[in-house]
Amino acid sequence: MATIVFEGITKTFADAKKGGIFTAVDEATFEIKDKEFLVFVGPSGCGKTTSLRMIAGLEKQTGGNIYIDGQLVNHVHPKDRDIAMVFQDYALYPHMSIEQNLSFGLKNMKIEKSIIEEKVAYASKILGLDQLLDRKPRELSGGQRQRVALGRAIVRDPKVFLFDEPLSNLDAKLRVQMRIELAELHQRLGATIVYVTHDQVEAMTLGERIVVMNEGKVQQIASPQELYARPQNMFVAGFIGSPAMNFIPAYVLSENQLQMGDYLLDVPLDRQDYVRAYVNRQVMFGIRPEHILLDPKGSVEVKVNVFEHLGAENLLYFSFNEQSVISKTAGENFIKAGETIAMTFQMEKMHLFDIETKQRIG
Amino acid sequence: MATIVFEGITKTFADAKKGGIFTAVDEATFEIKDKEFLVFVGPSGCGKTTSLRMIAGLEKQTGGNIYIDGQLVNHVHPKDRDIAMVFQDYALYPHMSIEQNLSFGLKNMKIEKSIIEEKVAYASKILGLDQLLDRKPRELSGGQRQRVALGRAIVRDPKVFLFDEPLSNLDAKLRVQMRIELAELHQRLGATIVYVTHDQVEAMTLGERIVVMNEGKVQQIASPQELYARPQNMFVAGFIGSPAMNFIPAYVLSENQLQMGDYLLDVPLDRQDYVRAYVNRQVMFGIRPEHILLDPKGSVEVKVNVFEHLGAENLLYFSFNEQSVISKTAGENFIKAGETIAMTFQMEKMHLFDIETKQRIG
Amino acid sequence: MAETVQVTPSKLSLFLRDYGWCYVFILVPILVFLLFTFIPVIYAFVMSFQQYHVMGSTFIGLENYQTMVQDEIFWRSMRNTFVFTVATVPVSVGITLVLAVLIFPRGKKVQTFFKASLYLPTVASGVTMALVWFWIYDPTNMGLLNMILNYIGIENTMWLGSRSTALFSLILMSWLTGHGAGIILYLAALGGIPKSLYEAADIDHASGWSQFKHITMPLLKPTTLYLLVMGIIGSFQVFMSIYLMTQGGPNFATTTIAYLIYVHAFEYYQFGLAAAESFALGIVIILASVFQFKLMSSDVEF
Amino acid sequence: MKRANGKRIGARVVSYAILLFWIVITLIPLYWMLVMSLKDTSMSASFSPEWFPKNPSVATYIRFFTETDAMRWLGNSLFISTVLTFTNVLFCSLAGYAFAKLRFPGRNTIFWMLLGTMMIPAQVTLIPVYIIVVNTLQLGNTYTAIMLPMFATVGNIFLMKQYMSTLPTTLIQAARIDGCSEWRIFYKIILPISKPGLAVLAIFTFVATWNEFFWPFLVTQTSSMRTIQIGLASFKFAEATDFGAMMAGSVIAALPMFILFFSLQKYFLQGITIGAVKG
Amino acid sequence: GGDEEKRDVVKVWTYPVHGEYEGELKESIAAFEKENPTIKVEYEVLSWAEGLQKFDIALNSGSPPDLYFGRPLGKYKETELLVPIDDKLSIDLSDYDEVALDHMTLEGSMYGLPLYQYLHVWGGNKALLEEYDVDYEKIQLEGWTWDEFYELASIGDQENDHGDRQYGFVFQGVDEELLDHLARNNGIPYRMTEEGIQWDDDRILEAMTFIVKLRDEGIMPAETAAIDAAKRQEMYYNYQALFYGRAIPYADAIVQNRNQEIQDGVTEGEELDFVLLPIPHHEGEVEVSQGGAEGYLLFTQNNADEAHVENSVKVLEHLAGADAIGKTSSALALPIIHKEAADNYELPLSDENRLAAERLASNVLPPNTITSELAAKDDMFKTQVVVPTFQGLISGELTPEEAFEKFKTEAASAKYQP
Ligand SMILES: Nc1ncnc2c1ncn2[C@@H]1O[C@H](COP(=O)(O)OP(=O)(O)OP(=O)(O)O)[C@@H](O)[C@H]1O
Ligand SMILES: Nc1ncnc2c1ncn2[C@@H]1O[C@H](COP(=O)(O)OP(=O)(O)OP(=O)(O)O)[C@@H](O)[C@H]1O
Ligand SMILES: [Mg+2]
Ligand SMILES: [Mg+2]
Repeated sequence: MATIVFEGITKTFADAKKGGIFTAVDEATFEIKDKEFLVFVGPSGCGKTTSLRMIAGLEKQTGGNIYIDGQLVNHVHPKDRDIAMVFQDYALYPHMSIEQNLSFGLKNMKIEKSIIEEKVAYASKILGLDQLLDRKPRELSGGQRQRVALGRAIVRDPKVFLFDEPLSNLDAKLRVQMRIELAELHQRLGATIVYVTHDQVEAMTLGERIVVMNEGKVQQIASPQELYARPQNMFVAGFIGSPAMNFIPAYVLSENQLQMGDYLLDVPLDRQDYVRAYVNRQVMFGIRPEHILLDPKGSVEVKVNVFEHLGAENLLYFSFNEQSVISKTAGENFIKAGETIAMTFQMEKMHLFDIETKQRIG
Repeated sequence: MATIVFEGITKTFADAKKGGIFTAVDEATFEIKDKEFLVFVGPSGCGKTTSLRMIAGLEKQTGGNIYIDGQLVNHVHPKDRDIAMVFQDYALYPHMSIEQNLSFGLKNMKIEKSIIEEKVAYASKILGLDQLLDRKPRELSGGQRQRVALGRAIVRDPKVFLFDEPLSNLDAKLRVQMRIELAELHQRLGATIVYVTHDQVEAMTLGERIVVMNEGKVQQIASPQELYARPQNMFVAGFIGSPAMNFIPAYVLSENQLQMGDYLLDVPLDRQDYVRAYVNRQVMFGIRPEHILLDPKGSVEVKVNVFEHLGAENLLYFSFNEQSVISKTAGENFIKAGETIAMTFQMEKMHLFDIETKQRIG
Repeated sequence: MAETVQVTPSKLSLFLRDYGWCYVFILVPILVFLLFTFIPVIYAFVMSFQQYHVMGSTFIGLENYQTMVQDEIFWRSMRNTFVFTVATVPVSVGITLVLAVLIFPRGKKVQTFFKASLYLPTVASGVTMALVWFWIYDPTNMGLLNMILNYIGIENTMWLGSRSTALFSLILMSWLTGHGAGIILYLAALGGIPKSLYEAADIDHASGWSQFKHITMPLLKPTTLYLLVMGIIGSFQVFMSIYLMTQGGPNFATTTIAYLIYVHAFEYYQFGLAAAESFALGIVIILASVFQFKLMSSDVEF
Repeated sequence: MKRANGKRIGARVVSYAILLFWIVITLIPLYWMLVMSLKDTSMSASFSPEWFPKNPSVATYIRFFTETDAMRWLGNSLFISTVLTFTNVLFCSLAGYAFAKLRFPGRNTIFWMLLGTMMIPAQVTLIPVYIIVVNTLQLGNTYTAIMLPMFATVGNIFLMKQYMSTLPTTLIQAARIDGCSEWRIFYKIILPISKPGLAVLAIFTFVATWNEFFWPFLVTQTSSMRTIQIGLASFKFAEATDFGAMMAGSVIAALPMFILFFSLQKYFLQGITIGAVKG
Repeated sequence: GGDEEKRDVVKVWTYPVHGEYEGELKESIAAFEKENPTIKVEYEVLSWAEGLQKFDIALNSGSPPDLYFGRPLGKYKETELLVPIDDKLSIDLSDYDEVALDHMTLEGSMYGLPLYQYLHVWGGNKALLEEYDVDYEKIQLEGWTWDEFYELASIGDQENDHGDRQYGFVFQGVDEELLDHLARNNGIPYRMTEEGIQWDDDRILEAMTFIVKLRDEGIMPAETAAIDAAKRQEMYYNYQALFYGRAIPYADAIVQNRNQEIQDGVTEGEELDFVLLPIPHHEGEVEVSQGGAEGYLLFTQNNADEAHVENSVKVLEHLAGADAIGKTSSALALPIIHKEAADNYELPLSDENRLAAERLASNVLPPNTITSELAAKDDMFKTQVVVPTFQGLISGELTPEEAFEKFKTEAASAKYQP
C-alpha cells in the first residue's frame, strides 16, 4: 500500500534579489492512488521537481501536509519513506564505480550479496550498462549517466518510485525500450510511481493519470485520453498534444454556428447546449493539428506558408482568421510552400473555451 | 566562411579496468559545409559529444586532423576557434547570476555594454528567462538551467555553433518554439551549426544534413528525407523513425516475390533489378510502422497484441512471421487488444537489406 | 484526510527526530570547546574585572579597562597590530594564491616538487628560521638584504634595529614566509573546481586572466575566506615572531597587542589587565572577521 | 599561432622564475638545518651558518639518540600526533559537514560562538585551562592532558566547513533516498569525496600537533612524557647551545612529517566530484 | 613498592644550567634519596626559552613546584607562595659568599640558596691585543678608565686581515645593557633608590655621550642598534672586534673549545684567545662589576603542610649545597661562592683570566635593597623609558641630550616617584 496525499501543499523560496518570496508550488491538493502510475507534466519551471522532492522529503513544504499511506510524513526522514528516486541532475556518486552506484542503496538495506549482484546484473543489462560497470561516472556519456541514475532506482524495491525526467537524454530507440521496461517494472513490483516527463508520448503511454501543472498550480488531473479529449482549460489544451492545439478566436453567431473571419463553422449537435450561453459573445475555438485534414472537398481554403516533412507525417503552417495555424497530415502528401489547398476542420473534435476564465465550455 | 573537416579522426580513452583502450570515435571522416546546419544523431554513448568536443578543441583527438576553414586546428586553443557551445551538462558558472552567465562571453570579447545588454535582454526574452536574471543557477529548475546554457551560446555571434542536446529538458511547447528560434538564428547569423539531438523531430526539422553515428563510426550522412527514404544500412534504418522500422526476415522467391511465413508479398517494379541477385536467399525486409496501414481489404490478417493510444495516433503491436511488428495508425481508429484486423503493407515503401553486410539492397 | 489516527508526538521528540543527529555530529567538538575554550574564556572575562591574585582576586570593576585605554602604549600597539595585519594578511593571501595558481597547471611530478618544497620547510625548526632571518636582516654588510642593497648603491640599513624599518621588516618576513599551508589548501580547492567551467570559459573567449578573475577567484572564495579569517586571527595575535626577533622594540615600534598582553601577563602578573586587553583585541578581530564574512558570504555550491 | 605559443612559453618561464625564487627562500632554513646537523661543534656559544658542511659527521645524530630519551620522545610525539590527527579528521570533518550542509536551529549561532572564542588570545586563557586540566581534573603529566585541548580544534572545523560547502548537496540527498543513515552518508559519501580536504586537514593537524611545543611542555613534568619538540629545547643551555645535536634532532623530527606528506600528497589534487551532477 | 606511596614528593623545576647539569642533578638526587628514604624528589628540567612562562602559569594557578631555579622577584613574593627560609635552614650559611646570599634576599628575607654567582665582563682578543702591545694584564688587575679604553679601542678601528672592517669595540645594541654597565661605573650603582630614579643625573648624560662618541667615531659599528648578542659574538670570532662586551668568564672555555674544533677541522675560522677584562670606569669613579646570583627558591602550594615544607628545605640545602655549587661553578667557569667547594674545584680558565675573574667577583655590586614596590617601578621605568630611549639613542634617532631630557622628565613624573 502506498497512497500519497498532498493536502494544500505550498512551497516558497526566498527570492532575495526581488526582496520577496517565489512560490514554486501553490496550494496543491491531490491524491496518488496505491500502485498508480502518475505522470507530472507542465512547462519548465512549473514545480514538478519541487513536488517530487517534497514527496521524497528532500524539501520541506512551506505549508500543508503530505501523507504517505495515510501517515503524516512531515517529520519523516527521507530514508524512512521507502522511496527510490531518479534525480533530474542524476546525482551519481562520483567516487564509486557504476556497479557501486547501482548497488549502494541495496547495500544500505543489508540485502544479501547474491541478490544484490543479481539485481545489479539485471538492471545493468536492460540499461545497456553491463560493459561499463567498472567505470566511474566521469567516464560516461550523458545518456549513460542518466541510465545509471535510472538504474540506481530500479534495482530497488520501494513503496514509491519518483522519476524526474529519467529518459530525457536517451535516444528514441532506447527510450522506447525503457518505457516498456518501466511499464513492466510497474506491473511487476506494484509500486506507486510518480513520473515527471516532458515527452508527451511517455506521458500518454505510461501514465494512468496525468497531473498537469502550471506556475505551481495543478491544472487538471485525469487519464491521458481524458486530457487529450477534454482538456479542462486552455492551458491544458494548449500544453497537451504536439504540435499544440490551434486556438482561433471565434464569435458565436448562434448555438449551432461559429464565425471565424470569413468562415462559418457548424457546432456539433452534442455541444450546442453548452454553446447556447455564449451566443453573441467571443469564445476561443480550439482544434488540434491532427484534426485539420487535407481534403480536396474541404470548405476551408488556405495558402500554405511553411511545409515541414517529418518522416511519417508533415506539418502545414497557414494563416486562418489572422492566426497562425498548424495542420498535421499523413507523410505521403507533399505540398510546396505557397500552394493553396483545401482543408476540413473536424468539428466534432473541436474545443471551446471561455475567453475570460479560460475554462472549457462543455 | 566556416567549413569543418574531420579527416580520419579517432579518439580513444584509457579504459583502465579493462586494461585497454576504449575507442569513442573511430576514423571519422566527413566535411561540414559553410553555414550548414548539421545534426548528429546516434545511440547514447556513440561518440557525439566527443566529436563536438573535438571540434571545440576541448578534447584532443588521438589521431587524424581537424580543419576549420581549411586551417589545421589541431593545435589551436579552444578560445581561438571562435565557437559557441551548449554543453550537454550545461557547465553554468555557479557563482554568477543568470545575467552574468549570459553576458560573460560577450564581456570577454569587449563588446560594448549597450550591445551586451541588448543581446542578453533579447536572448533571455526568447528563452523565457527574463524574470530570472538575478538568480544563481542553483535556484533554477532543470529546464531553466538548460535554457541558460542555450542562451549563453545564442547571445554570441561565432563562426560555429555547437549544440549538445540543447533542448532535451524542455517541454514540448518550448521545444517547438526553440526549434523555430534556432532555425531563425541559423538564417540570421549564417553560422555553421553542429547539433546533437536525440529528438528525431528536431533532427528532421532542423538538420540540412544528418550524421548518424554508431559505436564511434559514422554510418551515413545525408539529408533528412534521404535518410528516411533510403537508409544505407540496417542500423540507420532502425535508428531513424519512431517507432522504429520493423524488420522481418524474408526469403526471396523470385525477383518479384518475397516470402514471409505464410505470406507472399510483391516486390515493386523499380526494385526488382536489385533483388534479382538475392533470389533463393534470405534477406531482411524492413517496413516503417506508418507504412503498415489499417485496411479492411488488406491482405495481411493479424491479431493485435497491444494497442496504444497516443492522442493523434495509435500504435498497434502484433506478431508477423514470428516477429513483433508495430503499426502506426491515425488517432481515430480504436482497436482492442486481441482483435483480429486486416492490414496492408505499402510495398513501394519497403526496404531490403543484405543479411550479412546489413547494407541496403537497392 | 488521513484516516489513521495520528499519535501526536511531543514537540521535543519531533525536534530530535528532525535535528537530533545534527547535534550529535557536532557534539564532541562542542564538548572540547566548552571545557577548554568556553569556560576559560568566561573565566578570563571575569578576570578582566579583577585584580588577579592566586590566593584570592579582588573585584575592581572597570579599572582594568580604564588602565588599558589610558595606556598610551596600548594604543600604539593597537596601531602596530592593525598596520601589521592590514599590510600582511591580504598580501600574504594574494601571494599564496598566485603561487598556488602557478603550480596548479604543472605536471604531476613538477607539481609535487613545488608543493613539497614550499610546504615542507614549515617543518624546519623555529630556531633555524630565526637564524635565517637574522642573517637576512644583519645590519652590517654581511646581511643578505644589505648585501643586495649595497650592490645597487644603498647604504646599510639596521632593519630590525631602527624604529622606521623594524615593523616593515617583520611585515616583509611574513610576506616571504609561511605560505606553504595556504598553497596546499588552495591546490586542494583548485582541484575541486570543475574542469568543465574552464572549458565553458574557453569557449566564452575568456583570457587566462579573465578565467582567473571570474572563475578561479570566485570559486576559491571559501578557501580564501578561511585563509583571510585565520590570517587575521593569526596576525592580530602575532606574538612568536616578535618575541623571537625584536621583543617589541625598538621603542615599541613592533610591540603588538598580543606581545603587550604577554608582557602584562607574564612580566608583571597583571592578568586582569591582560584579560581586558585580550577582550578588546578579541572584539577587533571579531569585527574584522564579520566584515570578511559579509564581504565573501555567498556560498559556492555546484 | 606562433606568437601565441611564444607568449605561452614566456609566461611559463616567468612562472617558473617566481616559483624558484620562492623555493630558494623557503628551502634555505631547511638546508641550513641539514648542514648544521652534520657539523659536530658541540658547544660553541654562537653559531654562524655555513653553506657547505665541512667534514660532515653523523656524530650529532649519534649523540642525539644515545644521550637523550630521543626514542621515547619520538614515540610520544608519534602517538600523540597520530591520535590527534585521527580525532581531528573524524570530528572536525563531521562538525564541518554539519555546519556546511545540514540545517538545524542554532547552527550559525553555535558556529560563530566557536569561531568567536578563537579570537581571544591564548595568553589569558592559559591559566584557566591549566587550572582545569592540572588542578581540577588532575591530569597533569598524562597523554590525555596533552591531547584533550587539541582533540578537535575550531580552526579545523572551520576549514572543513569551508571545504565541504563546495560539495554538491544533491549527492547527500541521493544517498538519503538510497536509504542511507546520516552517519553512513557521512562515512560513505562525504568522506570519500572530501579526500583532498581530509588529506590537507590530516597533514596540517599532524604538523601542528607535532610541532606544538608550549602546551605539552606546560602539562608534562617527566622526561618520559615529553614530546620531541620539548626534547629539542633541552639542547639549549644557559650559556651555550648544542646546535649540532639540536639540528640533528630537528632533522629526525621532520622525517615523519615528510613521510606523511608524501604519502598523502596524491590526494591533495583530485577533481573527485566530476561527473556527479548535471548542471 | 609500598613505601613509594608514603614518601613525600618534593617537586623541583630547574633549567639546563650547563651541558652536564641534568646528569649531575640526577646523581645528586639519587644520593639524597638514599640518605632520606622518606623523601622522593621529582625534578623537571625546563627549557630556557619557555620555562619561565610555564613557571609563571603554574605559580599563578596556585601550584608551583616546591623548588624552582631562579632569583627571588617581587612578583613572586606578591603571590604569597614564595616562602622565606631564614628560620628553616639547618645549615651554616657562613660558608656562602655574602653577596651571593644577598642576591637571594628580598626586603630582608631570604627565599633560597644560591647555586652560582654570575659575572658579566668585557673581553678582548688576545692576539690583537698582543699585536698592538696592549698591557692587558695590567688592565685585568687594575681596571681602566673610559679614556684609557677609548684610546686603546681607537687603535682597533681598521681593516682586518680578511679585508673586513675591524672595530675597536663591539657591544650588543638591542638592549640597554651597555648603558647600564657604563652608568654603574660612573657612580650610579643603582637606577632606583629610595629617593627615586637616579638616571636623571649628568653622569648618565656623560655615559650616553661617551657611547655616541664611540659609535660616531667608528670605534663601535654604526649599526650597533641592530647588533644582538649572536652578532657581536660572531664579529668577535671573525677578528672584527678588539674589545667586546658583554662576555662571561666561561667564554674562555668556549673559545678554547672552538679552537679545538678548528684544529679538528670541524669548524671554520681563525683560532683566538679570550682575555677577560673589567668594565672601564669613569675617571674618579669606582670600578664595579656586574653580577648576581641564581639558585633554588622555596615555594609552597595552597595547601602544603609543615612537614612537606621541611622536607623541601632539606632538598634545597642539598641542591644548593657545597658539592653542587662547586660542580656548577667550575663547569661555568665562575668564581666559586662556597668556601668548602672552592677548595675542591678548579676553574677552567687561563691563569690570568682566573685571577681577573676572582678580582672582579669581589667587586660585584650587592643587590639593590629597595622595596619590591619600588623595584616594580624601576622595572617599569626600564621597559617603558630606558629601553626605548636607549634604542633611539643608539640608532641615532635621539641625541644624548634629548635622551637625557627624556630621562629627566620621566623620572620626575609621579609614576616613578617612590
Ligand atoms: N573519460 C572517459 N573515459 C572512458 N570512456 C569515456 C570517457 N568519456 C567518454 N567515454 C566513452 O566514450 C563514448 C562516447 O561518449 P560521448 O559522450 O561522446 O557519447 P554521446 O554520443 O554524447 O552519448 P550521449 O548521447 O549518451 O550523450 C561513450 O561510450 C563513453 O562511455
Ligand atoms: N532554490 C530555489 N530558489 C528560488 N527558486 C527556486 C529554487 N529552486 C527552484 N526554484 C524555482 O521554483 C520553480 C519550480 O522549480 P522546479 O525545479 O520544481 O521546476 P520543474 O517543474 O521541475 O521544471 P523543469 O521541467 O525545468 O525541471 C522554478 O521556477 C524555479 O525557478
Ligand atoms: Mg525539474
Ligand atoms: Mg553526449
